[in-house]
Amino acid sequence: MASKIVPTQTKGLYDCRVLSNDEVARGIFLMRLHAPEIAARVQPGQFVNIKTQPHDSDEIAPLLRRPFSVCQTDRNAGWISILWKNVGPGTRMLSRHPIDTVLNIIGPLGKGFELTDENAAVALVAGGLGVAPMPILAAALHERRSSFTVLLGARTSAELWGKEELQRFGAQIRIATDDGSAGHRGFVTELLQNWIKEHDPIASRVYSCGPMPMLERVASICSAAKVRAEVAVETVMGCGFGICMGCPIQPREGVEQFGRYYLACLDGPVFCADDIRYESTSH
Amino acid sequence: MASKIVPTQTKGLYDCRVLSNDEVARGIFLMRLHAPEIAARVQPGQFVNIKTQPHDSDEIAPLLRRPFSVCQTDRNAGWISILWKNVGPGTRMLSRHPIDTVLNIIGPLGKGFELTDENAAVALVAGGLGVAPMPILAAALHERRSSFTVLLGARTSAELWGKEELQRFGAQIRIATDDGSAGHRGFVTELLQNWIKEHDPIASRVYSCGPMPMLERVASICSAAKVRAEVAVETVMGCGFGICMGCPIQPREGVEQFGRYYLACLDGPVFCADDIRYESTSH
Amino acid sequence: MNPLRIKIARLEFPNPVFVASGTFGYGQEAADLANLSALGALITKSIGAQPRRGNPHPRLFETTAGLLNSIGLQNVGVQSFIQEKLPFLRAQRVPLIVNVAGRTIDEYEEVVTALEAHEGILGYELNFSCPNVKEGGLEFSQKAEVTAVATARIRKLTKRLVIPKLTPNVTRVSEIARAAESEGADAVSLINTLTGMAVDIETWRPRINTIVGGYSGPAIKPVALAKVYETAKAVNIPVIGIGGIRNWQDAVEFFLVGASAVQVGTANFVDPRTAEKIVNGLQEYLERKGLASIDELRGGLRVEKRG
Amino acid sequence: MNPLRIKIARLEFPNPVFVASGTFGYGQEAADLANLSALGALITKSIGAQPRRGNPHPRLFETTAGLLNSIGLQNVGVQSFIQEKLPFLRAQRVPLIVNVAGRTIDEYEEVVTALEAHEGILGYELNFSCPNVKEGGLEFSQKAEVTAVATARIRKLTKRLVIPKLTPNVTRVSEIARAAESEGADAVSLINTLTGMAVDIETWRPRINTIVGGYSGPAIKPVALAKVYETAKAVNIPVIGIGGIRNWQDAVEFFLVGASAVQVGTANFVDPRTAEKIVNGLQEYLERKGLASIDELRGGLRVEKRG
Ligand SMILES: Cc1cc2nc3c(=O)[nH]c(=O)nc-3n(C[C@H](O)[C@H](O)[C@H](O)COP(=O)(O)OP(=O)(O)OC[C@H]3O[C@@H](n4cnc5c(N)ncnc54)[C@H](O)[C@@H]3O)c2cc1C
Ligand SMILES: Cc1cc2nc3c(=O)[nH]c(=O)nc-3n(C[C@H](O)[C@H](O)[C@H](O)COP(=O)(O)OP(=O)(O)OC[C@H]3O[C@@H](n4cnc5c(N)ncnc54)[C@H](O)[C@@H]3O)c2cc1C
Ligand SMILES: Cc1cc2nc3c(=O)[nH]c(=O)nc-3n(C[C@H](O)[C@H](O)[C@H](O)COP(=O)(O)O)c2cc1C
Ligand SMILES: Cc1cc2nc3c(=O)[nH]c(=O)nc-3n(C[C@H](O)[C@H](O)[C@H](O)COP(=O)(O)O)c2cc1C
Ligand code: FES
Ligand code: FES
Repeated sequence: MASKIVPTQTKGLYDCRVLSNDEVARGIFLMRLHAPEIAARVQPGQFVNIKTQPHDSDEIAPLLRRPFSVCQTDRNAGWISILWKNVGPGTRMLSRHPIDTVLNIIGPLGKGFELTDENAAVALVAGGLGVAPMPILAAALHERRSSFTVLLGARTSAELWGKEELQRFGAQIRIATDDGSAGHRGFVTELLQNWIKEHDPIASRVYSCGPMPMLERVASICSAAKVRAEVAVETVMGCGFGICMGCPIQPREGVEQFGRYYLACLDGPVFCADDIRYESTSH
Repeated sequence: MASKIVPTQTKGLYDCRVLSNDEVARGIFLMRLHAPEIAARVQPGQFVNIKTQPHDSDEIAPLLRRPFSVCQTDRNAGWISILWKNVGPGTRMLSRHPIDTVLNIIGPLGKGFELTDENAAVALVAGGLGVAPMPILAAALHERRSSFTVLLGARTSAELWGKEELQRFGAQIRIATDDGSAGHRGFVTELLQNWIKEHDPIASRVYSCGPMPMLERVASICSAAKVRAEVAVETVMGCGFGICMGCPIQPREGVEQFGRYYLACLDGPVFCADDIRYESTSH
Repeated sequence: MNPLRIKIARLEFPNPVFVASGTFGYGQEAADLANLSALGALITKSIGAQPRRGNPHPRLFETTAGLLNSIGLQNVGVQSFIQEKLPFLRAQRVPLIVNVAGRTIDEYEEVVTALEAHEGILGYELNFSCPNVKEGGLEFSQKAEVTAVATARIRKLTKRLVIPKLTPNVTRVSEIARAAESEGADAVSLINTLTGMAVDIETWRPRINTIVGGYSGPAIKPVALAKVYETAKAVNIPVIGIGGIRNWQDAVEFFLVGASAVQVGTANFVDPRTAEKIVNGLQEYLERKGLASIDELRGGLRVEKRG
Repeated sequence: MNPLRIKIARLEFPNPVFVASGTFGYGQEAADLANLSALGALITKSIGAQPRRGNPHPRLFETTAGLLNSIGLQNVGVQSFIQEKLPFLRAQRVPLIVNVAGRTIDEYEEVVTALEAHEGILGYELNFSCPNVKEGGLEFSQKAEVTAVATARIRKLTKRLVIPKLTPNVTRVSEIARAAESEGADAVSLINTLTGMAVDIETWRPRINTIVGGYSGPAIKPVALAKVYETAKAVNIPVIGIGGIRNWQDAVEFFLVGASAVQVGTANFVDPRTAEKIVNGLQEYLERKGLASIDELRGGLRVEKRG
């Protein structure tokens, strides 16, 4: 079935103060932002689009905003956090910002994960920075009292983040690293295969975020096992809210989608795993 | 007579560490740079062309270098200083740099003041940031044991800098401010007129730097009084060393200049006051 | 009296700051971020006769101070536009101009004819940067004759504003503009995107799927200003200036070289409130300069030689 | 074997990184900042038949990631070039190409004829962006016929390299390039500057004295790449790519779209060692990619559709 569009009538444009911006794993930073309106409304899997220059800066580059999954939200304290890594000009700009820098943010954006009420067995599968949306998702699952397992993949233990954070929500954690420096030596998708063996497909649900090749693997494993899976994709975005049409995602053959592309920022970033094609989408 | 071109065979391109960058008057900053090769060779009135981004930065804007008069030089300690004011992107960039930032600098550039050996009466006339080249000039005059007077003009006392610095070289200082908050209320050129009355024109010499309209006034006062004067002009520059031809200065009618423009960066920035035309040269 | 009010032909616009086609969707997507009623006009994403899915990924690449795009005119088609998008737009208090795209002149006619039956549309901006199948993919407005014929045929169909939107990828854009003017265009808008490209030096692939694409953003502003200046001197109809406008200062430059109105494009992606901010900035600028209206700014460039 | 060696016609160049006309003076000014012998070739500031004083101030204005200029072909004239500049250049170990400017084809001929009598010049780059007095100021290379005639007449005068330098301000630069090729050009170089402008919104004056001027720098790179790509596909002579090149990565993009050599322009003002740095960067890149020579890079763009 095709993912449906959630009306985005609740998004807004806000100037948000940086509350903290700390390296939480090697090269990986957690930035907390004062954004009460977003914190109150954001759903797991939604993202924010950040102007990486300070709001009062007249620096032109980077020209466009940069999208980041909401990692954590604290409705009462009115903050959200994003987990980011320095890969280019936009994220390098983020690394410049001391506490109290004010950033202009649009959010919450996009369609998040569909949470099950059924007390199904749930696995969260994250590769690399794909762990970013997992804490807010884990918190939501925890609220609904559903127990769940998190499968965390990283290149090496030094680049691993989220274990403690996720355990706070009663998650069982299984870890895989490419170099075996923590947990299973190998791919997180191998952990997924084992996890699926342990559970009844009909009563199981998988949520995943990470690099496209990993998501593709998750999709094929799950569809083979007839397990319902949702994936959060990352693609280049021009606007983040549907006016540039710059973020196409190919529907899988046969998926009824009125012969058009999905737009990652409106129809996604979360899709049913077997609705989309997994071409590389980073520019 | 036409100013002659001094061969610039001694210029170089250097990475220089910022030793200090302090506000020395309201909105006016003095930046000291470790640049032993330049310090050893720079002549009064010469300038340096600075890439305002840190040498290892990949920020594109500002695209071009920005030229600054050398204000002070310490051959032994191997540093030079520039006096600067925030007027746009390039100078705003300078304000970002903490101590130990490394800047790429080309210098020394251009043709400086011609110092007199004759023990003539000398007046240095500076308007606003035109005081920048005066300390290095005063030091040179001091070495030659010539006594001299400095006429300092500023909008207001808060924006006045150089008094103590120049007195160290035995300069007599006279001050003029637009608002009368220090010294004479009015233009520095009025001080010049008085000074000229007190001296024998043939045995007098004037060196001036400041905004074009002020230099124009200095030129007409001096030529009327038959006093030899040199002025340091500030014009927009593309390269600073003669390859872009972007810094034309009009010769005054009648000045033999092979029917071409002067180039401020090669033939100047110091010119004989009556060799050039004083059209506004800031872009 | 509103100093920002302008007229194109007999029609009044509350202010001269429009949002450019393809950079504001169909209005709805930005409605809760920007105040639509603050816009001088909203110009829709190009509409064709049939829905088009557009080009595959990657469609965008950010360059130095610019943006390359190859959306491929993805659009819902004129019928679903009328059913799904027009009602919302009509309900807004914003002057509406529909941008029309086609691969043949017939397609432009088909779209305009369909839209003529419906209220709430002030005019049509004709996207003459589309590849013309009859001319081997040459953009419609790369040839004066084609521009003239296409303009004339649309002119016959409607009393609404007809505004050919011109490509900058020509030797003399003013000649193209004159051809449009001679066939009854009410105004011309320019520039559409410059042809540009970028390459990934690791994969050796083009950065966007169509190899070359449309170049927009601050980097193209100097080119846009020169084209608008050239055109405003050559025609007697209003020229709508487009290209790299991010703030009111940019807009003032376009008015000074002869633009009657401006459009904000790429900047909407960064801040969908850009147009509204420009309107406020223009108001203050006029006051500070003691100008009674935007007309006193238009073409005010001082070109007397100096020095 | 030097992997960066390239050939244009029968002539060898030590590497494919040249410095562009008007951005490196006559070599002497930069000689103590940059290592001239590291350049693939040095192309002089445009030389005319007579000395020209050029345009009054202001000649330069920095825009967002770009530069507007209106130098006005200030130059010493061919005779003083021969007497004052050529001896120094000849003494350097750098391949020398003289860029020739004219207001009429006769002037190009006059300059080339004068230079033919002197050693140490590998070829002539013909600045066909000069306003052609016979064509009402249209740039020579804005018309294919004019480009063909001018190229043919210069070709008759010399066995040295004849390299027409083309303006980007045209509808189809590849057609102009073909016209040059058909009349015996050994190569074409492009792009010269785009036409651009900027306005001071306080004084209402143009930012440069000629109102519109030449736009260069990083901002024009995507346009330059698209023009070089279009041209390299259309002609069989080498294409020398120019436009916004600041580093070796930029240069690699130009080679991948089909350039046989590149020229560094505006970047020289910021760092006169740019060309030398690019040469080193290219060497390392070839090694890292396991490529034996720059030829294996040229035109390597991978255009097969994906997704
Ligand atoms: C919905 C969504 C959620 C995201 N969530 C996060 C997050 O929580 N944490 C995080 O660190 N990043 C996240 N990203 C990716 C993030 O937006 C990019 O890392 C960022 O835009 C890079 O910008 P840059 O200027 O630093 O690097 P660029 O110069 O733009 O790119 C540098 C490198 O990163 C690649 N890249 C650029 N943009 C993307 C992208 N959108 N997706 C994948 N690769 C890209 C480029 O191909 C290039 O190789 C998300 C992207 C999307 C669309
Ligand atoms: C030989 C020489 C010596 C100089 N010495 C000094 C110095 O010692 N201290 C100092 O503060 N400045 C000096 N200047 C001026 C300095 O180069 C400019 O202030 C600087 O380039 C401005 O760059 P920006 O990017 O900050 O401002 P821009 O955005 O480039 O300009 C901001 C404003 O300053 C004006 N401006 C820009 N460049 C110049 C210029 N070259 N001359 C006058 N006005 C200009 C512009 O018209 C604009 O109004 C010197 C200039 C020259 C040519
Ligand atoms: C992503 C994108 C999509 C565009 N789509 C259209 C379009 O559908 N029709 C059209 O006439 N112009 C389209 N344009 C061109 C813009 O309307 C505008 O003419 C151009 O971008 C220059 O303005 P700018 O520099 O302010 O963006 C598009 C531009 C961009 C960046
Ligand atoms: C200040 C300046 C002067 C120039 N003078 C000439 C010239 O005399 N002859 C010429 O053919 N091109 C001239 N050019 C164009 C450059 O050679 C080059 O084609 C153009 O600047 C694009 O390259 P770039 O972006 O690397 O600067 C000049 C460019 C600049 C910026
Ligand atoms: S990012 Fe603009 S439409 Fe999706
Ligand atoms: S600044 Fe380039 S020649 Fe003077």
